[in-house]
Amino acid sequence: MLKKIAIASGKGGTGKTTVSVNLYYFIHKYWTDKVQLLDCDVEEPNDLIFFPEAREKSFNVVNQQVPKIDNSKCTYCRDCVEYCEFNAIVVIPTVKFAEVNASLCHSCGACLHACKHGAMLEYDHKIGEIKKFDLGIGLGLIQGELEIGSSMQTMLIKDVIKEYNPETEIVLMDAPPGTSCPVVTTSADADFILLVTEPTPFGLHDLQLTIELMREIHKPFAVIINKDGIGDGSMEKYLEAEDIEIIGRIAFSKEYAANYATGKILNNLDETQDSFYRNLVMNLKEKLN
Amino acid sequence: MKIVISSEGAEMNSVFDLRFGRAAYFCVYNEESGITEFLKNEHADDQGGAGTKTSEKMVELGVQKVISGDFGPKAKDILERFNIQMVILPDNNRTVGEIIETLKGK
Amino acid sequence: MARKKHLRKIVSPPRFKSFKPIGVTGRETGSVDLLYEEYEAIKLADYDLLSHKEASALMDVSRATFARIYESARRKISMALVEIKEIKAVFGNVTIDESWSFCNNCSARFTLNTDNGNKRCAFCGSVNIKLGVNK
Amino acid sequence: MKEITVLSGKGGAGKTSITAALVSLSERAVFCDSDVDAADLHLILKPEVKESYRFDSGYKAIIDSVKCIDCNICKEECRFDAIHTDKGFYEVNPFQCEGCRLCERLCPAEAIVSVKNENNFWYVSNTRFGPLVHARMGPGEENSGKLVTVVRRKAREIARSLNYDFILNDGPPGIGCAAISSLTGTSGVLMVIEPSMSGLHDAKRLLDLINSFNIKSYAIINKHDISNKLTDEIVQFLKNNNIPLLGKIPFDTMFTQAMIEGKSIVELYPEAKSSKVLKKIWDYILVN
Repeated sequence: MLKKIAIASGKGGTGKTTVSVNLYYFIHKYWTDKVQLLDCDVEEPNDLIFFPEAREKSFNVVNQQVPKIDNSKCTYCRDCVEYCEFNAIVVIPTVKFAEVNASLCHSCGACLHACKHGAMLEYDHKIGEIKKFDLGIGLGLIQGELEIGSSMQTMLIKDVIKEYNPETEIVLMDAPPGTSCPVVTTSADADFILLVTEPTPFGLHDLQLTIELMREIHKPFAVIINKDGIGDGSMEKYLEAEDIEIIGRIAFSKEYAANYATGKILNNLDETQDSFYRNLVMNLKEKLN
Repeated sequence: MKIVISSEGAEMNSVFDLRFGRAAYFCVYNEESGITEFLKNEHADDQGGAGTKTSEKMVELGVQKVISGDFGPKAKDILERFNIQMVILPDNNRTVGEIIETLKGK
Repeated sequence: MARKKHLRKIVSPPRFKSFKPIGVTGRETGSVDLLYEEYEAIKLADYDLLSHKEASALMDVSRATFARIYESARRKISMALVEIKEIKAVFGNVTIDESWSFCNNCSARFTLNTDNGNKRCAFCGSVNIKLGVNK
Repeated sequence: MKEITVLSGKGGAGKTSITAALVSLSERAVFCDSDVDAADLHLILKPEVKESYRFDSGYKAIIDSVKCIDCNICKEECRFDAIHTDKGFYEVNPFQCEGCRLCERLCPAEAIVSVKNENNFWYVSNTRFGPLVHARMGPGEENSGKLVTVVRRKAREIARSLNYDFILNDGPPGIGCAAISSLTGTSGVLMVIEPSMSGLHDAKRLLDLINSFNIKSYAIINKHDISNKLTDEIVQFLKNNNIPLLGKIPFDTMFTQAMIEGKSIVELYPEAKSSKVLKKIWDYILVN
C-alpha cells in the first residue's frame, strides 16, 4: 500500500533535510527497500549533497505554457491586459507594442479567452528540471530544480510529486521551509506529516504557525524535536497543552552538526542514532498501516 | 524633453522615491515648458509586475528620461528597448524640487 | 539571473532596434537576438577592420573570449540571412550591467541614450564621466 | 539615510539572532522585520503595538452554490485544479486558487466572485530600542514581496519623521520575490553565512542576486567552528568576490540562552566573545 510522508518545518535550518535523508536510509534498512525520496525544496534542493555516490539516471525539463502575441493579428485593444491579474502583458497601442513577460506569467490561460482576434498563441517556457538519481539503496532520489527568477515553485513541485516510481511503497517528501503555498502543495498530497522543530523560542513560534496550517488543511501530523536540550521547556508545555504527539527527539550534538556541515551524515552513524531512527520507523509503520 | 522623477509624495518638497515600479508618485517634468505634473502610481501596490506596468506607462507618456533610485531587470528591459534613459541617483534625501533645480542648471 | 560577467567595453551602442526581412509574406520566421557585445565585435573586426588582438584589447576581454563573441555574432547573422529571421539588438541579459555610466561629479549612474551625445552626465551635465562601468 | 538588510539565503543561519544583537547595539535607528512569512524578531524585541493595518493580498475565488448551474466550465478551464466537486457541489480550494479570476469571468451564471485575502496584518510598534515595523502573514499565503515593500516604506517614513538616519532590516530566507523586495534600494546587505555545504551553496545564489543590484555587501560567518574546512572555503569565496568579512562568530549556546530570556546576546552576555565580535561588526557597519 503506497504511503506518502511529508517532512516539513516552519523555520529554516531545523534539520528537515537531515531527518529526510536519514529516514530514507533507515526505512530502507528496517521497513522496505521500496522507498523513494522527493526533494520538494525546489528553490534550494540540498538532499543530494548527502549522497556523494549518487548517479544521475534521468533528467527532464519542465515547461509551463506561456502565451505569445502574434503581432500580425494583434489589434492592440488591451483586452488581454485587462484579463491578466499578474501584470504579465505589456501592450502600448501608440507604438504598436505587445508582449508577454514570461517570468510574471502564471499560465492561467485567461488571456487566451480575452483575445477575440486569435492573436494569443502558447508555447513552452522552461521553469525547471526534474532529475532522478540512483542512490545505491532504495528506489532513489527525485529532485526538482527551479530556474533562478522563476516564480512557478508550486507547479514544479506538483510535477516532482507525480514522478515517483509506481513500485514505491513509501514516498518521503522533503518540503520547503515556511508556511506559504509551496509547503501546502507538498503537504496536500501526503498521508502523514512530520514536523521537524527545534526547542527554541523561534522554533516554537514558527512551529505554531505550521501547526495552524496543518489544522487548516486537515492533515495528521506529529512533531520531531531536533537539537533536543538546547532550549527551555516551553516547547513541551505547548505541545502538551495542544495534545500534539512528539514522535521523536534527537539530542543536540556539536559533532553531528560538524558532520552535517561537510555532508557526511550517513557515514558516521552511531548506535544511538540507529536505535532512534529504528524506533521512529517502527512507529511510523504502525501509524500508517 | 519629458523627464520623470519617482517621488514619495505629490509636492515639490516631497522626497524622491528610491523605488521605480513601486514609487508612490511620479513627477513629470517638461524641460521646454518648465511645467511639472504629479501622477499617482496606480501600480505601486500591485502584487507583481509593478516595474513592467510602470515602464509601460512611461512609454505611453512619451518620457525620454527617468530618474529613480534603482531599476529592476524587467523595468530596465522595457525602458531600454524604448530608448528611455535611466538615471540612478544616490540616496541623500533630495526633494523633487531640488532634483529639478539641478536639471535646470545643467 | 545572469551570472556577472567580465566587463566588455562598448564604444557606442547599436543604433537600431532590429533588422527585418521583407518580401516574406504571411510566414512567421522568428528572430535572432544579437547581443550588444556581438554587435561591437562585428563592428570592430569587420567594419573598422581591426585585428582580433586590437579588438579584444578595446573590449577589455581576452582574445579567446573575443573570438567566441565574434564567432557567435557571425553565426547568428548568417542564420538570420539564410533562415530569413529578424535580427534584434538585445541590450539585456549578460550585457545589462555594462550599459551604465558613472558621473564623477554628482555620483549619478545613467544609461546611454542613442539620441543624445552621451558625453555628459544625464543629471548634472558634467563632462567628468566614466563610460561602461558596472551598475 | 542608511538602510542595511540582513540576509542569508539558507534558513537557520542565525540571521534573526544577529539582527537582534545589532539592534540592541544601535542608537537612533528604526527596525524592520522583512521576514513576513516567519517573523521572529518580535520575540526578542517584545514590541508594544501602536498601530495595526490590514494588508490585502491576491484574490481567491468563491462559488455561490445557489447560483451555480453545474455547467462544469470553471472546473474544466481552471489550470490549477482548484475547483472540486467531491462534496457534491462545486467549490474552490483556496490553497490551490492562484487568483487569476478566469473562472469568475467565464461563469455564465455569475456565480463566482473573487475576494481579497484579509489574512495579513502589519504593525508599527515601540520597543525598548526604538520603533519596529513588522507583519504577520496568514498561513498558506503566497510569499509576498509587496508586504515587504509596505513594511519598509513605513520604516523609512518613521525614520525621516524622527530624524533618525539608520534602518536595520531582518530579511527573509531564500532568494525569491520577498528577498528581492527586502534589498532593492538599500545601502547594504549583511550576509550571514553558516559553514555547511548548503550554507555555502545558498550564499553563492544569494550573491548572484545581490550582484544584479547595485548594493554593497559584507559578510559574517556564523558558527564558524562547526567546520573549519568549509569556513576556509567561505573565506576564499568572499575574497574572490571582494566582499569584506566583518567577523567570525563561534558556535555559541549563549545565543539560545538569550533567545529564551527574550534578549539579545549582547544584552544578556555583554562580555561574551560573540558579543565582542558583534560590537566590532556594528562599529564597522556604522562608519562604512
